[in-house]
Amino acid sequence: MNGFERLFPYILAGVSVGGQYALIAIGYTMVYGILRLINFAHGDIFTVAGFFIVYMSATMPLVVSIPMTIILTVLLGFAVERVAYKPLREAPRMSIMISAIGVSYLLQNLMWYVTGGLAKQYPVIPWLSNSVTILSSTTKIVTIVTPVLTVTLVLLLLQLINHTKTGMAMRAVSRDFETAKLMGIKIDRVISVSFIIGSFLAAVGSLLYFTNYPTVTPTVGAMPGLKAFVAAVFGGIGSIPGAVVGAFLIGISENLIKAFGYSTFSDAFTFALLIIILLVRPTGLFGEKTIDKV
Amino acid sequence: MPDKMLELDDITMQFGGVVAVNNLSMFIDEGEIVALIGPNGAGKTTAFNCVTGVYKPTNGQVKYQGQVIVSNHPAGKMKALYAGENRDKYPQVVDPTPDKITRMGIGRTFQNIRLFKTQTVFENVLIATHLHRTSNPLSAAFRINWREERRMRELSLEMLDFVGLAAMKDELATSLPYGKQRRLEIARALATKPKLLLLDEPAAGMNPQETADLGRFIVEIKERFGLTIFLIEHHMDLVMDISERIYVIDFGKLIAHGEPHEIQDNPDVITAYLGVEDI
Amino acid sequence: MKTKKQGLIIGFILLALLFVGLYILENTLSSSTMLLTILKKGVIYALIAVSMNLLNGFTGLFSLGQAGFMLIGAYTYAILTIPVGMRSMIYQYYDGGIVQFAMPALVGILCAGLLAAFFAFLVGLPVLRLKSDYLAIATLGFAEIIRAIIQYEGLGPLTNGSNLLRRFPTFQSVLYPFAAAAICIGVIVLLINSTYGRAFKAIRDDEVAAEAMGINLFFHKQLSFVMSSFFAGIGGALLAMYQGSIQAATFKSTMTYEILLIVVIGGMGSVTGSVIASFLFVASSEWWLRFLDNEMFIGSFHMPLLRSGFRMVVFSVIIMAVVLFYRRGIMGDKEFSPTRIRNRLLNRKAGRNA
Amino acid sequence: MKKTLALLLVLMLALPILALGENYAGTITIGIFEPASGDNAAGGKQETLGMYYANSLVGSVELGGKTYKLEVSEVDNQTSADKAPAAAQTLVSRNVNVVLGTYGSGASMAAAPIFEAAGIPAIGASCTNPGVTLGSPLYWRICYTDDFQGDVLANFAFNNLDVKVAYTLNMLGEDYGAGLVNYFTRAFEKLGGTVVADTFPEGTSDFTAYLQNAVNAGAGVIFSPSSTTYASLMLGQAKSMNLAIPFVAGDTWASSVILEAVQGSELKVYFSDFFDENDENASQVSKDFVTGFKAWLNANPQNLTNNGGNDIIAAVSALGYDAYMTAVEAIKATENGSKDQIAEVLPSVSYDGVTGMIVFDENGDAKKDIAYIKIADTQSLNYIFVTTTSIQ
Repeated sequence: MNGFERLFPYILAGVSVGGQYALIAIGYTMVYGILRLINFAHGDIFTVAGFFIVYMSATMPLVVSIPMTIILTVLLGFAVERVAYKPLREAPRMSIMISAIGVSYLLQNLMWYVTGGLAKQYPVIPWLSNSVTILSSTTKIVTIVTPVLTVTLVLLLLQLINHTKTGMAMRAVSRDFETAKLMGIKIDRVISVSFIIGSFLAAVGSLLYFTNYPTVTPTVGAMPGLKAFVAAVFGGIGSIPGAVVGAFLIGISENLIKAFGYSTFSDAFTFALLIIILLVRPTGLFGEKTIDKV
Repeated sequence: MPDKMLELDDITMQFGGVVAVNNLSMFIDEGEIVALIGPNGAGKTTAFNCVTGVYKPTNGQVKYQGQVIVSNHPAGKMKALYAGENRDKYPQVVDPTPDKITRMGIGRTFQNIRLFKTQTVFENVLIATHLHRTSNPLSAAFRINWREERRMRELSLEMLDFVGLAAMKDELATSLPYGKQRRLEIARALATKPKLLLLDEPAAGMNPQETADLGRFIVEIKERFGLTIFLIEHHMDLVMDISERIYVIDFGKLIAHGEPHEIQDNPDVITAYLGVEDI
Repeated sequence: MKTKKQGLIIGFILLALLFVGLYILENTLSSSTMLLTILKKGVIYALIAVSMNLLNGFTGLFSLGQAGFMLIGAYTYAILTIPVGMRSMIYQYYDGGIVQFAMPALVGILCAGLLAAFFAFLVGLPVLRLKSDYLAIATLGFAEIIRAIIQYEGLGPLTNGSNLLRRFPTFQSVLYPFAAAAICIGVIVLLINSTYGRAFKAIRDDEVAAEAMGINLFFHKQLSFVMSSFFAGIGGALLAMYQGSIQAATFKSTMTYEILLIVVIGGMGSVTGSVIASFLFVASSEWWLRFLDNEMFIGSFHMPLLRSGFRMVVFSVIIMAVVLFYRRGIMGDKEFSPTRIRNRLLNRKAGRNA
Repeated sequence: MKKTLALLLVLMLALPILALGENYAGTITIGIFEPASGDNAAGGKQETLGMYYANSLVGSVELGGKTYKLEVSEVDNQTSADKAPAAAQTLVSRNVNVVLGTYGSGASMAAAPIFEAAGIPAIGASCTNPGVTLGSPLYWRICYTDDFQGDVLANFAFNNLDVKVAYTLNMLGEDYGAGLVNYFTRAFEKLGGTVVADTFPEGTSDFTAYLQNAVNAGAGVIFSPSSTTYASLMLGQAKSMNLAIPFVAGDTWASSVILEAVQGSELKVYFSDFFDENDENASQVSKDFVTGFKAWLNANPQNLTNNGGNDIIAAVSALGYDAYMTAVEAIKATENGSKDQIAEVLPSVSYDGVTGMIVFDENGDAKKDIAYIKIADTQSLNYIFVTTTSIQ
């Protein structure tokens, strides 16, 4: 069989993983764009969303538990910001980042406690979980749905950011926090909104992710989280299209690496990529330069 | 003729489309006090930052005692964007980090005071003596350099004494009143043993009385350490009575240059200022 | 100056007393008690925390690579010191591995530090040009890369791949780790109080001003990074000795986070803070809170919540509380010294008399 | 503030000096050193259940006319090499007389030096890595080892499944998988087969790429000894790919997690096991164990959940039971059940257990030479017994 046919399944998997990374990456990039904070807890929020469904679907039908999950996840994201980040708004950047690490640590231990560290089986979501065959490689429908859904959501998000008052406020804040404040923009509100959107997308992401990989463990979100962050940096942190492009690139390339038999380094590669980007073009693909005033 | 202490040739600093400093050329002779004035946002501090290596000028060169310490010409994206003149005049690229410039003997203070917050008054000055060290990390750690250490401390005390802060040497630098913080910044700059001292709005936020004192003080340090002084200032009265020559820039361009009395009744200067604030 | 000398003397006396105390403790307590274990692990973590503090607390470089350099240290030590006779058993899948000599423990520890420092130097060249949180994520990434490389099957004959390294010389007496840590921390303190240490603090407080004072940012950052990693490497070696066996899989970013949290709890920029925090952290996570992990019956009443994992939940809640409400940590950036206490007491007296 | 804190610290560190010698006369404490959380918690809990069941049967022993209460003391080692030493130390500080465990060889090897230093004998139930007992005089083991298991599975794949190319996949950084793959590879290549090796990094959830590698390699079998957590992911994706290649794995896959993962699929999943609950020609001991244990599980919902929500008997439970009973046998042979005496008598202990006769060789390994090969039933939550193999 020819090269492409051989590689196609990997690319397919890569695209789907990329889509899921993208949904997480947007959360990172928006928060970073506004707060200049690497929200280390974002990956864990994504995992928690997974557990929400696992536990709720045990008692109620999916039609109920899926929207419930999304709502709860959004609330969680909102709460985390209010409790762990808002009090530190004036504090030095390092301590808010440490707080983020703390939250991640807490969430992971909490999930560990609740589940006893046991892997939980993700409920089978009808239709999404069905198999399809494209070009002689079989996969789940969700694999195809993910990139499509991702792109749609991103387009909607861009509409929101470019054509609504909130969106304008967001852009203003991410451009210049202080000035925006002086201009009477309600900073806290904007930040909350960005966390809400981020968590919402994380929830959707986890839905797609775990439909594909139906085992949830407390730490399963850590790696996708980090990779999504790398994607955000890659695309130019603060830029949403950038994050998406970066996510797809990373998703595909790490699968191709496996295809060529270097799977040992598929994670290492992602970080190597990050470091190279940071050195060669610290502002990423789409990010713009900033000059620190003296 | 003897080398100038400092020479700026066609210094142009352009951020994207914005030209902050435009073809600024000037010089300072040894032992002079020269002021660079201009309305807010005229590009004074930017000019300073080009000299001290904080910014890399888009075009032009800086000479210190006849030797080129900074030089650059439009490159990369700037090739297309560049709005200044003489783009091909300075082929060589010299782009030292600020610490190298300081090591050459150019000390500076900052417009928005930048003291080491968590350090005491004494430590702030002591840190500035670090660049003349001869010890390596190990000999320093194990106090094999105790003699040098002692000398550093003596020098720092001397400086504090001179600016009249010896009494409060163990207080936290940031706990000092505004005027004293400015003096501390100067003491800190002096501790780097500069030949040329750049003062960025030293009198900012001072009342006439303090300003007058500061004026005397600046002259005093010039005499005491045989310095050359290049200052940016807003307070006209201060500039007028201490500086020997004055350069005036507006929108990054040099609009006038001469001795204080010439500047005082230069129509361009007056219009430039009346537009912004009254003298 | 005078008081400083006195402080030094008192400090030495206290240190001596500490060692005597430990010696007595060790010979009176049954070896089975948890206390000695906690002391061992605690002091090792103290060293590692202080080394991280040198970087994050004193130089203001937010690096998350500590686990990586500990990993290098631990593996260097293990690989160099496993007795030749044991190798065929430990490198069971790589017929004995390629290293066929064994060094004395002390040399091993030193090499651990040096190799970690060397890698830090290489890593630092590119990474230290990055700003705060980019630096953090980049160093985190490097730690992960190092781990992946060490686990790489291709290096099996050297690193034993994913498998445990064990049977290398360890310490029995609690005195050894204390001595090692005391020396290392001592050196770090000396460095911090030297003119270079002042330069570090200057960089932390204000990079631009520091540069304007003629301090070469890159050189000093690199220096701090290499020093910190050197001691992290030694810490890793000691940790290996304490554990008796090591596996690359356990040196995850979580480990770095834990150390970072110790530093924060102790207070960024306080050596004594880090030391105290380390003992508290280790003691409470390994010992005092363990009961939370076991289901408990008081009479017939089944205590709610208590089950495996609860310990870590309580623990991380405590940490969050510190991070949020007690941000300066136990010591802030102050140090815990006998002279300070004496002065405080005197002041109090004065206050009363007045 | 700081002073008080320091004082507090000193006081708290000094606490246990008062709390010394907490081991009352008349009780013999058996330490259970197992994962209750983490990747291997499922298996660890099942193994622990076996021990608790055994304890519920034999709660005391008669030594020289005096009755000694048998107390179990459990600690969670999370099967991680860095948590294990501290956990082991906790058992030591509880002055246990003998230790049982653990699931996951890595933790055993990590803890061995600590038990050894304290002079406490340990009995491994299902830790199959040869390194556990090798060079550890105080560590015994009642199950067969990886070299045997790898050998058996290689033979099974090569002869019974008639496969010439095998694709091995194990987690990077996990020694159980690495070890078994290694022995499998050696044996399989000796038989004349070829092996394509691959590893996945920890935290992987997308296995499609690896499964695709297996397909492209033209492998006739996928040998993937990994924790059930990853296994279930792998099988799930294999299911959605309708993968035809059979899976072969080690004892860890003898778990209900795997059974659930393959329900309603076409997958063929073989694995070796220590014991088979539906073995007709099994000894009376094991028949009794099967009935008794099932009843005990069903009696207590908590136990049932710990067993994975059903009453299928995992082999590790049987091993846990045997480990406990072996310890009891040893204790019976002593005068007062002190750790030193137990260590002394253990080499000569022989016990006819659920998983077969247990007699230790000079390494401290039970002489076991039989493995049960099973296939997971894709229709009902059950194993189907395929064959028992053994290598002479």
